[in-house]
Order: sequence, then structure tokens, then C-alpha cells
Amino acid sequence: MIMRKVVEGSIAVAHAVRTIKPDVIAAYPITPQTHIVEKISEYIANGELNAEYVRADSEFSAISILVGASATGARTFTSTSSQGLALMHEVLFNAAGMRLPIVISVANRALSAPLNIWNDQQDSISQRDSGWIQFYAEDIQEAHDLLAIAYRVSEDIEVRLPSMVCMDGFILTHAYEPVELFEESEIRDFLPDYNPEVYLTTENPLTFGALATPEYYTEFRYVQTRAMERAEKKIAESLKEFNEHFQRGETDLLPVHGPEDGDVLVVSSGSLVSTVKEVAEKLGNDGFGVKVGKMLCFRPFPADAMRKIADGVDKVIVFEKDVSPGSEGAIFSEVKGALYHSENRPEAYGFAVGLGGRDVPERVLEKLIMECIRGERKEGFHFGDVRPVREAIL
Amino acid sequence: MDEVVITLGGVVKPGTARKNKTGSWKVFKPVVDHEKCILCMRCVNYCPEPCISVVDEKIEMDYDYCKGCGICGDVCPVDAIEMVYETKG
Amino acid sequence: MNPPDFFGPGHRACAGCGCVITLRHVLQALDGKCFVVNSTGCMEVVSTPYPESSWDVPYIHSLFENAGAVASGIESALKALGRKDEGKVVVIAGDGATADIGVQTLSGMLFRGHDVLYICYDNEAYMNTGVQMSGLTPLGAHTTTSPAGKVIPGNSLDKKDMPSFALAHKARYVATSSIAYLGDIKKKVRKAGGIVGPSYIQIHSPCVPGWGYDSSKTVEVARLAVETGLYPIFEYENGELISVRKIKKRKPVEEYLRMQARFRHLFKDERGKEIIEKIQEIADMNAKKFGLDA
Amino acid sequence: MSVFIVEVRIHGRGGQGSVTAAELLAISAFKDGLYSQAFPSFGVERRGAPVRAFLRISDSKITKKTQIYEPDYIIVQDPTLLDVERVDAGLKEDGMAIINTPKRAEELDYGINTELKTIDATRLAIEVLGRPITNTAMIGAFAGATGLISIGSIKDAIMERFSGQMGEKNARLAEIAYERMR
Repeated sequence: MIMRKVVEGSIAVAHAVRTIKPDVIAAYPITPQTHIVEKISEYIANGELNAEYVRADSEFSAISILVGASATGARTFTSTSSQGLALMHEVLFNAAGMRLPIVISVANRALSAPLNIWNDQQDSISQRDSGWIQFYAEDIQEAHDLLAIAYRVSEDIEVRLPSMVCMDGFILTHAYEPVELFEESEIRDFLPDYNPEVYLTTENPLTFGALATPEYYTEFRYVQTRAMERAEKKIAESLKEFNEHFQRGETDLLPVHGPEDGDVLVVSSGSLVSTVKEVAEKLGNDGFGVKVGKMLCFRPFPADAMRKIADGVDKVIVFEKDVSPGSEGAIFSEVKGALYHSENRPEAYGFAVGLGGRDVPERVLEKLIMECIRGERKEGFHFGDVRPVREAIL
Repeated sequence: MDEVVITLGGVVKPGTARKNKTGSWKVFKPVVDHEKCILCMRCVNYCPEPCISVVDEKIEMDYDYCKGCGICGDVCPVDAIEMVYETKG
Repeated sequence: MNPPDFFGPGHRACAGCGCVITLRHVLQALDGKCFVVNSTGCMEVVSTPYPESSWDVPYIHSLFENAGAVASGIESALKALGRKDEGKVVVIAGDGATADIGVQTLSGMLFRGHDVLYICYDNEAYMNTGVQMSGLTPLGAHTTTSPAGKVIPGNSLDKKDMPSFALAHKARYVATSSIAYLGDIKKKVRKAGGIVGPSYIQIHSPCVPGWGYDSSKTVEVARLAVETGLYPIFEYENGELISVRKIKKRKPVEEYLRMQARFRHLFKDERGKEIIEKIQEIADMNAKKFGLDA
Repeated sequence: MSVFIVEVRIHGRGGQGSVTAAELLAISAFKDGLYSQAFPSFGVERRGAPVRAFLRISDSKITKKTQIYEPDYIIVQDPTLLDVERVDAGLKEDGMAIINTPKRAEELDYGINTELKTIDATRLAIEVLGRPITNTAMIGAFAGATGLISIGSIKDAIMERFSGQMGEKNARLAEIAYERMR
């Protein structure tokens, strides 16, 4: 039986967590993640979720607590945003290097300074090299569903890497939509219990977190990279199996929407994809062949799939909610990087939009896409929705 | 090139450092005068390696690991341990 | 009659390392029935170069400053998984990891009341990285970041009072000890191991290269720290001072300082003399506070 | 493609339950078999500050994630907001404004050019709830004025959201407001 309800995004995520049944949850409150951990706290207080819930003294401690718990064999969960994720930075590398399948639900938010509590994706995108799998949810349903997929992929012995499931702060965390919520029994079928082969126990006293000299370190990074490659396959498999199980959700690592023979490819991630789709549809009605590539996961980066969907297009346009000052948008760089190895190298345009919570209305995207189509934009990276600026000292 | 084994997460089996024979570090080695020794166990307890034990009611030093720090001699209440220069090679 | 060991041999610690002595006896006191969480530091780097380990107990090293949190996580996992009876969760961390960089995760662990025994092996500086000053470096000590120079004669601060920090967090059991008294370490670790809830034991553990003395004198120098009153040995249970190691005839601090190269500069001039007097005052205050004099 | 999509903007002050109003309307519409979406304007505003909440109702899946710039309807929970902002900004010409005020529509000197309905929700709320919390009255009024959502679903949604007597009182308040608007 499908349980379909109008719920807030954060509540849908908390519900998914409840059915997935982590053994240990540790978290620290930060806007806009708060509703997730508040709801989980409520489940714990009401006995609806039987887990150890640790109210950590910081995000740094929260993720460190999960390192200890995960190494002991527990299934673990935390959620954070922005500065909180940045504060976890050091531990993220540590958890990935120790191959601990921790899952974080990230409520994407801008980074300070200047202080800004609103949505963009600079927080998680800037953790791209930490060794974590990164999923980006387009809507609340997907934020809910991807959690189960994340655990399944992360805990797979072929992968054993941590995951973050990113959802746009406020836009998804604080919105209400009808969501098909997991039943506990159906999640059990999809996601088996976590029983690691190696874990901390006095019955077999293993050493975790050894020091690797230059003689070994390279090989550790090498096997981690290989595990990411395997993760790519596992994600694709898990998406299909999820779809068979629940009859919903994407079935491709890099889903494409719109006309297959479209000569413009627009790539984006998170909730922005929805708006891009609306615009592409409208432009399609106006006679422009625009297809949309959805960056469902940024790590592992689906380079092969990207080449495939870009095959035959004249222009690739990337809309992303992040920027690397001194360079360009990270997704744009990587999309271009993938296309360098393709025979067909389309023109490439990258736009940072929606930074710090700026709403990205359809008209903005439509204007930018049309400027690219008409050749009014230079190839390369641009701020898409920036106003004229005069710099001043005071 | 030789193949290296990289374990999942770098997990290591217990006690595997025993293959690292630190005895080569020492310049002076402790020698026990079993006549004087009263088996008080102070050297056993204070050895940082640890590489001193009682075998057949006699103190035995495992020179494979002894780094020659001299703590055993220093804590011996009856001066039964002497540090002697170890010629190598 | 040989005690069972759960650490070494084959580790790469310096000859005469006082910290390893601490380690050995902590693990022995718990009969190896424990989970060790080790901060980055000497004991970590000397014991776990891949693919080797000197540990015979379940062991994890994560980072420098998160041992309190990692231990909290292990303890929570053992609870959640119904495996609490497997053993005690024990942190083994140096003074820098404890009193400086890891103070927040220690605070969180103590405050939340996790059933964890936190052992600080106190060798009074960042020895792993080459003897830099930490929050537990004593007054007057020369370190590479508090060098005895022409203008400033070594460390101008005195040790941070971490036992009081633990007490302020209502830790169930708080104690100090020293490798000079192995029986004392064992007794206290066993006691803490039997208490459900957070406990903190700080164990004075001399460092041969960091303090500058002959490697055979590790125990002797540790004993002098206690006998001068500079390292008072005490224990608190539920906030009450329940025992103090009495000193028959307290020795002047010079005896302790003179043994170590890190204090050598204090014996060169009048300024040094003043600092020695200040150090003596610290010892006198300890004696008064804890009633050290027998 | 959606056959119809209705966009609603709710104006209120922090603490008046505007987000809850949007949520309840979304749940009610869903109960009627429609697709719906509700979300707040995301701010750092505290109690008393002007806030907005948004609602979309459609007969097919709603994919839009942007804020609402050209609403079909506006709901104004607090009459004092008329003094501080143009609540009708972007309101479609064939749209409708539903405003909580003791004034009759023709007495309201605000210059709203669309259809305008008023209701003294504050007085109603005080009478029924004993407190000036107007959000359930306003959603009842919205249902009555637009006919988009059934009052049965609205009452169900309210009863699920507030337990016991509080639920019953709010459901009654919504129904009274609904009847006034029909």
C-alpha cells in the first residue's frame, strides 16, 4: 500500500530516516536543516524510532561521533547545512578514507561571509574532493527516496563509501508537497541490514585508522578512486532496482529530459532542474530543441554518460548554484572536462545562478538560454543573474 | 613491481608490529645478574617495549625488541642489571 | 606471573618512553577488555604504520581533536547494538589533544555523560611534532615554540587545570597519576573502569627527548615531579576529593628541574632564579590545596 | 502539462500561522484529489514581521520550484499589512484578493483592481476560538470564495493538524468563514 501525504520536505526526510532505522544519529542544529533533526528528536522522544540520538556539541563532533559508531558496526545518520558541513570538512575525508558508509542529509545553503542562510550549493560542491558520494535531489520525493539508495550504495561491500544526499535548503526542506512515504516493510526489502565484515569488537581486536607512509598512501587513494568507479555502477543499478520496487524515481545516473535530438543541452542540479525543465518545455513549444541533463550525482561524476547525452548537440549550457572564485562553476568545469574527450565538442556556457537564495525564475533562465542560442553570449563562465556593481571602499 | 595489499579502510590485524624488531636500536644492552635478582618484577613492569619476562623463574630479556633505554637497570632495587656496550656486526 | 600485555613489542616509540609505560598499564588494568580511541600523537604514529599494529585491543585513530566524540560514538553504537558488555571505551590522548585542540569534544563527551574513560598521557608538550608548547606545558619550560631566549625565558604560562575542567563537567571520576606509581595507575584505571559514566585520568608520562634527560631516568624524573609537589596525585569521586598521595618530605623543585634540559636555562641567571621561585610557589600551592605534606 | 495551475500568495505577520495556512490548503487540495505545493518565503523574520507563504494547486504534478510572482489569489491575514506593502503586487487581472478586515470590500480604500472579498476574520476567531488567530478562518474563507477546495477536506485537514477541542473549534471557525464567503 502506498502512503501518500502532503508533508514538508524535512519531515519526508525524517520519515525516510525512521524507516531506514539508523542505530546511531548525531546532529547539531543549523538552519535550514533544523526541521529534520527536530522531527527525528520527536520520533526518539515518542519511541517511534529506537536509535541512540546524540545531541552533539558541533557538527565536527556529530560527524566524529558517527565515525566511531560506524567503525563499531552501526548504521549512522546525520544532517547539516553550510557552515556545519564546512566544519565537518576534516572528518569527511577521514570517514571516506576509513571507508565508513555514513550518510548525511545536506540541506544546501550558502557559505559565509557575508552571512546568508538561504539556498545555494556551494557548501556541498566545495566538499567534492572529500571522497563522499554526492546525490542532488530535484524534489522532496527524491530527497526522501535517495536516502534509501544512498544507504544501499554506501553499504555495498563493493563501494563502502559515505554519501551525502543534498536537497536545496528551504526550497525543498521547507516546502510541502505530496510525497509517497516509505513503509517500513518495503524498505526492509530494498535495504538489507548493515552487517560489516570488519568492525571494532573485542572479539577480534582490529586496528582502524592506521598511518600510511608514502610507501602506501598513493595506493589507498587509488583504491578509493576505484571504489568510486564501482559506486557509479552501483548507483545506476540501485536506481533501477528502486524503480522496480517502488515504481517511481529516475532509472539513469544522468537522466535526460526533453527531445533526444535537441541541439542544446542544459545541465543543472537540485531543484533548479525542475525550473530548467519548464523552460526547456516552453522553448520546445517555441521551436527550439532543448534537452535537460539532470546532475543526479556529482560524485562519482558521470563523465561517460555526460559525453553520451552531449553527443550531437551544438551547445551545452550549465546552470549551477556555486562558484569557485578564480576559476568558474565546478559543475561547468567538470562537464567541459568530460567533453574534452569526446569527438564532438559543443560550445560550452556556464552560469552561476541562485546564489545565496536568489530565486531563479523561469524568465531568467529563458533569457540566458536564448542569449546562448542566438550567439549573444561569449562561450565560458558567467554570473547569470548578477546586477551591475560598482565597487567602493565604504 | 610487487603487488601491495590495501585492506578496506586500512584496517590492520592486531599485534602485527611484532615483526618490527626494534632491538637493532640499542647501543647498550641490559644484562641480568641472576644471582642478585630477587624477581621483584620492577623491570618487567617498567619496560616500555615490553620485552622483559620471567621464564623458568628467571628474568629474560628479549633482545630482539630491547632498545637499550636502561630503565630496567635504573629501577632495579638490587642493582642486578648492568648496561653493557653492545658491539654490533 | 608475567602480566598479560596488550601493546607491543615492535612499536617505534623512543627508548625509555614514559607514555608507553602508561599505555601498558592502562590496558593491563582493564584486562584488555576495552575499545581504544587514540588521538593523533606519539602513541598513534609509533604504533600503527600500515600494515602493522602494536595493539591487541580494538583500536581506532581518527583525528587529532575528535577522540572525545569518536569515543562517544563507539559507546553509543555499543548501546544501540546491545554490545555494552564487550568492554569499556577508553580514550588515550596526549596533553595537546586533550587540553588544547580536543577540548571541545572532551567537553561534549563529559557533559553528555558517555560511559567513557578518558586517559590523558601528559608529557607536557606536542612531542610528536617536535616539542612545541601545549596547554599542559609547565611554567619556565623551554619548548621549540616557547624557547628560552634572550628576552623571554621559556614558557610564561602554567599548566591548564584539566582535572578541574573535568570536575566542572561533573565527571563521575577524576584523578591524576604518574608512571612513578604503577600500582596507583592500575588501581585508578580499574576503579574508573568499573564506574558507569565519564571519567578522566591524567597521567604524568615523561618524554626523553622533549624533557631532555637520560633515557634510563624516566621513572626517577616522574617520581621527582610528585615528590616536589609539582604533580599532585589525587582522586575525586562524584566531585569529592577522596584521596591524595602524601609526600613525607617534600623536595625542593630544583631537584626536579635540574634533571631536565628543558629547564637548564633557569639555572643560568637571576631571571631564572625568579622563575624557579615561582615554580616553587606552584608546588607550595599544590601542597596547600591538596594537603600533600604528610 | 498541467491543465490548470492556481497560484496563491498568503500575506501575514510572523506568528499568525501563514505557513500553516498554506500547508493546510495544500493538504486539503490533496484530499480533494488535486496536486498541491506549499512553501514559505524563507527569511530571518521574527514574530510580528511581515511574512509570505505560497501555495500552488494543480490537476497534475507540480514541478515549479520558484516563488510566485503573479498569483491568481492573494490572502491577507492582517489588515495592517495594507499600510506597509502592496500585497496585490503582480496579482493577475482576473485574480482575487481575500482580505481580513472589518471593512466591507467597497469601503476598502486600497486600490485593488481585481475582485476583492473581505471578511472580519479576527472578530470571528475571537468569537469562536477566544483568540485572534485567523489562519483557519482565512482558509475557510478561501475555500468559500473560490470554490477550489471542499470545506470537508479543509475540516479534515484541520482536525488532523490540531488535536481535540482545538481542532473542532478551528474546523468550526473555518466552516463559518466558508459559509460567509459563499
